[in-house]
Amino acid sequence: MPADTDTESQQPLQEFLAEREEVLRTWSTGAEVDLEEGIAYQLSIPPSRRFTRVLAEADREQRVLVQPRAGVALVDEHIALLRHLQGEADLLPTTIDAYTRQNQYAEAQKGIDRSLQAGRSVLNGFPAVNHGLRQCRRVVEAVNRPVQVRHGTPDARLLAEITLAAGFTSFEGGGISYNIPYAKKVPLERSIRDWQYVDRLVGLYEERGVRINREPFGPLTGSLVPPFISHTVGILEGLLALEQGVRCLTLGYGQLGNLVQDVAAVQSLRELAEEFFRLRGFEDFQLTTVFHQWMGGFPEDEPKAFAVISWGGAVSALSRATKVIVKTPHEASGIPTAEANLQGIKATRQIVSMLADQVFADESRLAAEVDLIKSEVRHLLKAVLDLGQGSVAEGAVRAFQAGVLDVPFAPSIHNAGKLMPIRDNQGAIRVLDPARVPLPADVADFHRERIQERARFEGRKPSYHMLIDDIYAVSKGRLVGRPR
Amino acid sequence: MPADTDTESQQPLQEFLAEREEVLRTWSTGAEVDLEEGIAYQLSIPPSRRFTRVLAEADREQRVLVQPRAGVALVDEHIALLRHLQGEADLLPTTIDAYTRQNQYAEAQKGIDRSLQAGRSVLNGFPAVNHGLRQCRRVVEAVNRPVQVRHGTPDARLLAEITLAAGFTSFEGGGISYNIPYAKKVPLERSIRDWQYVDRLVGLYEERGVRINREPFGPLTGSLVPPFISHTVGILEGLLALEQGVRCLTLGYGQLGNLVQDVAAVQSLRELAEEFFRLRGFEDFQLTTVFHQWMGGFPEDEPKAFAVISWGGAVSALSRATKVIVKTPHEASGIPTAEANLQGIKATRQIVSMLADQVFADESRLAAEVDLIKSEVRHLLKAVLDLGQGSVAEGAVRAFQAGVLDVPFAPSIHNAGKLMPIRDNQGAIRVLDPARVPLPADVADFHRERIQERARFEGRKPSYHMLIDDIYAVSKGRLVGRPR
Amino acid sequence: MGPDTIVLGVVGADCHAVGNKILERVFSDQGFRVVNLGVMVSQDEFIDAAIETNARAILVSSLYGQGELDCEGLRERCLERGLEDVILYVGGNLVIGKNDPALTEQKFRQMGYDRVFRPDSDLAEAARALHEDIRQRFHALPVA
Amino acid sequence: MGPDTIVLGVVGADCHAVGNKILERVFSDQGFRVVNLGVMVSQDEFIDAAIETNARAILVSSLYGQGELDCEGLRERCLERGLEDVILYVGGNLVIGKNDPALTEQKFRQMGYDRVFRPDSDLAEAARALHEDIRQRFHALPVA
Ligand code: B12
Ligand code: B12
Repeated sequence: MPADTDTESQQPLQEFLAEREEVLRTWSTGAEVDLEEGIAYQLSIPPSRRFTRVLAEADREQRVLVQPRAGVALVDEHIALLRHLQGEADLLPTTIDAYTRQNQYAEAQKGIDRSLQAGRSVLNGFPAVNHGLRQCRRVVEAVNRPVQVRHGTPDARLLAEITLAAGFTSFEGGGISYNIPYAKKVPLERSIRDWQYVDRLVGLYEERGVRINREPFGPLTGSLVPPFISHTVGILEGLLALEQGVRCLTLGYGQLGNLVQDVAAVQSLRELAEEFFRLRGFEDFQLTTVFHQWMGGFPEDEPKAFAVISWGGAVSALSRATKVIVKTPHEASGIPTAEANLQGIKATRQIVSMLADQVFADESRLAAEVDLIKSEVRHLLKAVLDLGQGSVAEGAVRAFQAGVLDVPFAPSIHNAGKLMPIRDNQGAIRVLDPARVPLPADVADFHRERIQERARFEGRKPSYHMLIDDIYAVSKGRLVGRPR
Repeated sequence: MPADTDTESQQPLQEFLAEREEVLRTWSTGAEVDLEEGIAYQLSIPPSRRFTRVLAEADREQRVLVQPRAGVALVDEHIALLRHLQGEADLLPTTIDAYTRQNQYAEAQKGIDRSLQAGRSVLNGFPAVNHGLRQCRRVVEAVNRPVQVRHGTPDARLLAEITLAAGFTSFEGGGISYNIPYAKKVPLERSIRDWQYVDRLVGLYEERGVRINREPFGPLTGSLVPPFISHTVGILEGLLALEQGVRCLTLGYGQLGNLVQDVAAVQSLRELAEEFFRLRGFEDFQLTTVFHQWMGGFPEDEPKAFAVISWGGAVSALSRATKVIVKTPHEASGIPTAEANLQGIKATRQIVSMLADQVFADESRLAAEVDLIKSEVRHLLKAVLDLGQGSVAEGAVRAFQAGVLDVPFAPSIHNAGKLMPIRDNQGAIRVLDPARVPLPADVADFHRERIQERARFEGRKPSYHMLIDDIYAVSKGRLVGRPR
Repeated sequence: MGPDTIVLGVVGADCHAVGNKILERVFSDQGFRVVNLGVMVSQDEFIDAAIETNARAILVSSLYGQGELDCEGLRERCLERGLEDVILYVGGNLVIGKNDPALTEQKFRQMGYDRVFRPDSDLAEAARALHEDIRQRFHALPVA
Repeated sequence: MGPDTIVLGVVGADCHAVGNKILERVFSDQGFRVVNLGVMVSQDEFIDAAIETNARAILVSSLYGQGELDCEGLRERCLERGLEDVILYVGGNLVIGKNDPALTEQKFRQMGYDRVFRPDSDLAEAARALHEDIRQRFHALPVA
């Protein structure tokens, strides 16, 4: 238990409880929540439906768990959807709609009503707050797998209160990863604070013997984010969560497409997180990793989408992530039907289990890439923590202000958006211009040289055009966006 | 030009021409064939429709070409099928039906008639001999890609006469690979001789400036065949073809499922072939490789089949084979529809081009596996060539008689069927019992140890049960057939 | 006469920023003055910006599936606020799920959008169409 | 009374040998005397072997799609040659293409096959069914 950081970073309990009262009043369904009752309910959930247990087992057995995304507007339809998926999935999601993510519960209510009229979901997820605790419990009880809340909510306090009391055993997100890629104007101080609340709540459950899994959102914008950026953000969010008492963390990474870089990213993510958590005085935590199949634009053609999905599955297996988040053959077009969702899971399941006995390791290029990512992240994290003068939260806020942390293609006005990633000639993501992100000089040179190598090969200068070509590449059947 | 082997192994031209007269009389359509007219026709085919050109280009650019299998009973339907595929395929096939493969042209005729009645193909391929030269030419002319004859015919003399004169620019098969896995009682002397005829015919075209590509069938039974067996057979068939004047060869390998073994196999196949061709005095040849996506039992579920297909595509790209032969989502069920066939091609195309910029190389485990296969094949080929006392054909025949060459699961009574392959703990194919196949003692030990490692892991003895489990594994979602 | 001004943005609670950044780039390159409001833009923000900048067209993106809810009524609101002629384009993954593009187009046409674009639309073509639509609506001389 | 004899083989010009080798193994393990004719077996070869060995059943495999052509008429030919009671099983990828298994089953039932098996059939169950069919047809005592 890290003595100093802990007390400093945690709000006094009384203040927290006072804030709780307010949070629960922000929408009518907040009234249903009773912490004691929630804890008692959580304690009654069998291990087979607890995230933390299923993750621990898979981690021990070096198995890759398969998890889809899924959420529709109405409760019965949502239950039917999850039931359709649970035969082939190891872990289940409840993906929240975009109004709820912005705390626009009145809009969400319109979406529910319209969905009832239309006889189909007009929302892009499950509005858990509007449905409230009892309805959420119906979801959790209707299935035989652990269920996680997956969303993209800068202020997820009420959502967490309701869904944790309702029996969800994992909660995705974080103060950075659910702001910068998901919001426009929300100040980072604000979202980090609101997520400290969520983590504190999880910590309270933890203290009472209820372990809730927390999963910072690794892929960020899913659009050419270099591993050293997403790793740094993930480790910061891990530290922020640990400070509030969270003990079960799954750090994430979104596939970029180059085999060596992807495997190196998963391996280094885990090792770096261990390193920094211990460095900051945390010893007692349960750490696992999640690999997201390609998060950028997909090909519209379904067989082609299957190829992208399967390759993601293959690399998740070769890299020994603890779980893989699955895309579907409908990805480029729209929210998948239950059937399309199941198809994505099946393809993934096949390749993940076919490759269960192979690891991709002990390779010299892999080791070099692992070392590269490690030195980048160490350098960057040190800069961020220095900015915070001991406070992780402060460091994160100031780092974004200063452009020291910079996420490509993020919508947030609090993100500099100056760092320029480009694929190298083998498809690994490098940075042409790190802007104000501090990279050791030799590392920055290495990145530029790799991109120059590609530029020479293609006979053109590295530029924004190259970047745009990279953005479209996968959906057009390539990884590297070669000139057409 | 290898002075001694050449003259010895070739039939005097007059004899060959006399034999031709007979061959052409074995079915009425033989009468349409005129060698001079065929050569003239071939010379009129533009480079874009010549196998040898498209292969050479891809080889130079290190691109993986995508080729399906396809064939139906009737000409117009077959043309429609190929046209449906040509947009996404680089090379086209004409897969021949199983009666024609056994020279049962009368049966094939019944199949054509029944197909006409039924309004759908009741044959599993295109009966090229029955349709004859003019109809075959319609096929070749209807498409804008090179077309290859793909079959499984122990005596393919008439088929070759008709299809080569008709303008096909590549011909699959060989005296061993189209006998042992495809026939029951045909003596090996017989099939090797009949294939010397085919290669001699190709050599005559070659002499006249018409380069025809020849492709020994690499995967053999497609069922757990260790690379050293299929490589040895492929190189023997390559030598047999070179002796008859063939100059453009594509050697093949069927994916086994372990990434390292598969990449090592493709790399070593090419290097070993170069080595032995030169060793036997051939300098002037065009050599490329073909990678077959998983040739064993497939999962019935289509998304799962897509995963197997995509993984095959991925490994073909990482191993830099010159072309990949594509399976379809219908594989476990039956001959694919045109649509299902196209889907397999599209998935393959996506992954092959997505990974076009990555190679899997320079890895220590890979180098070790390459060395292993090389030492196995050198040892085995030496034994075979010694048995032949200078004659490749004799060597091959005697090797099968003696069990020195032994193909697992082959239907031929001329194959010993005693060698017992089993997957190791990482899914690579090893041999538990090489039977009479000569392996260096340390290599045989290595194989056994790898299987023992798996046996310990699974807590059971290596046995026929393990082998059966391996046979079913991929169709049940695994690579290694773990106990259930 | 300078370049025509257009207003660009992603409507509703939608945060998808990648396409928006590319659209800004392409339409600028194609000779428009682009006022990019970024993501999460309300109908009134679009209209305010169009009025302020005297824009010829509003280009609405919606990727996240709830476009059906967010895009409804924009044409009426424009009329209410005195934007009689403004051209409305909309594009992206406009509805929930994989749908028949023709039906989606029809649905958004009925809402008053002049053109409806699929995610894989050719942007250079879209820009050409916009130049042409602006010419016809704003610059065309009455035929004698 | 020793084990019942059955004849096994792959009909026609079909060379698929893997399933055949496994079937031999499994049916032997399950207590049959298996006469395995291997691949590429003609109808008459099946019947000759059944007569010679006094077999209770003929198990026909067809994988390569031309089973429809090869399997037709076997029942009639058995009757012609005096095999009145012999049980006929057939299994594999029986027709060309991916088809409705129910239709395929019906088609082969009509040809006179007692049971029709899909490629992923459970072989232990098939063996149990065969024991039972043999018992009923050959060993069952007339019910009093
Ligand atoms: C990357 C991505 C994300 C990233 C976005 C990061 C960011 N801030 O930008 C993250 C991970 C954060 C994300 C989040 C979500 N996403 Co998202 N995302 C994608 C993905 C994979 C790629 C989008 C992309 O960047 N494409 C590349 C750009 C260049 O293309 P584009 O966005 O389509 O834009 C082009 C065209 O649409 C067109 N266009 C667009 N507008 C207009 C307008 C005009 C006038 C014209 C001419 C053209 C035009 O031109 C653009 C440039 O070429 C797509 C699926 C796909 N396409 O493969 C899903 C997708 C858009 N997301 C989807 C959803 C639902 C969400 C979430 C709600 C989460 C969820 N439930 O799964 C949240 C959104 C929360 C919110 N508040 O908005 C769905 C939308 C479903 C639907 N319509 O039915 C999609 C289709 C995936 C799916 N099949 O489920 N997502
Ligand atoms: C390996 C293979 C080959 C190998 C065979 C090597 C050898 N000599 O054995 C090679 C490459 C040589 C080959 C060749 C061909 N093949 Co092939 N082959 C396969 C493949 C991939 C696997 C077969 C296999 O071994 N499975 C594993 C074993 C254990 O399963 P099984 O064979 O299905 O047998 C089990 C069951 O069917 C069942 N069963 C079978 N019979 C019976 C009988 C009874 C009574 C019972 C209870 C059960 C039962 O039990 C068996 C044991 O579990 C299948 C597709 C698939 N299944 O994925 C295609 C497949 C069978 N082949 C096919 C074809 C068409 C051919 C070719 C004609 C080439 C072509 N046109 O593509 C040639 C055949 C030439 C000829 N003369 O026969 C088609 C048949 C199509 C159809 N029915 O519509 C298939 C389905 C592929 C496809 N979808 O196109 N093939």
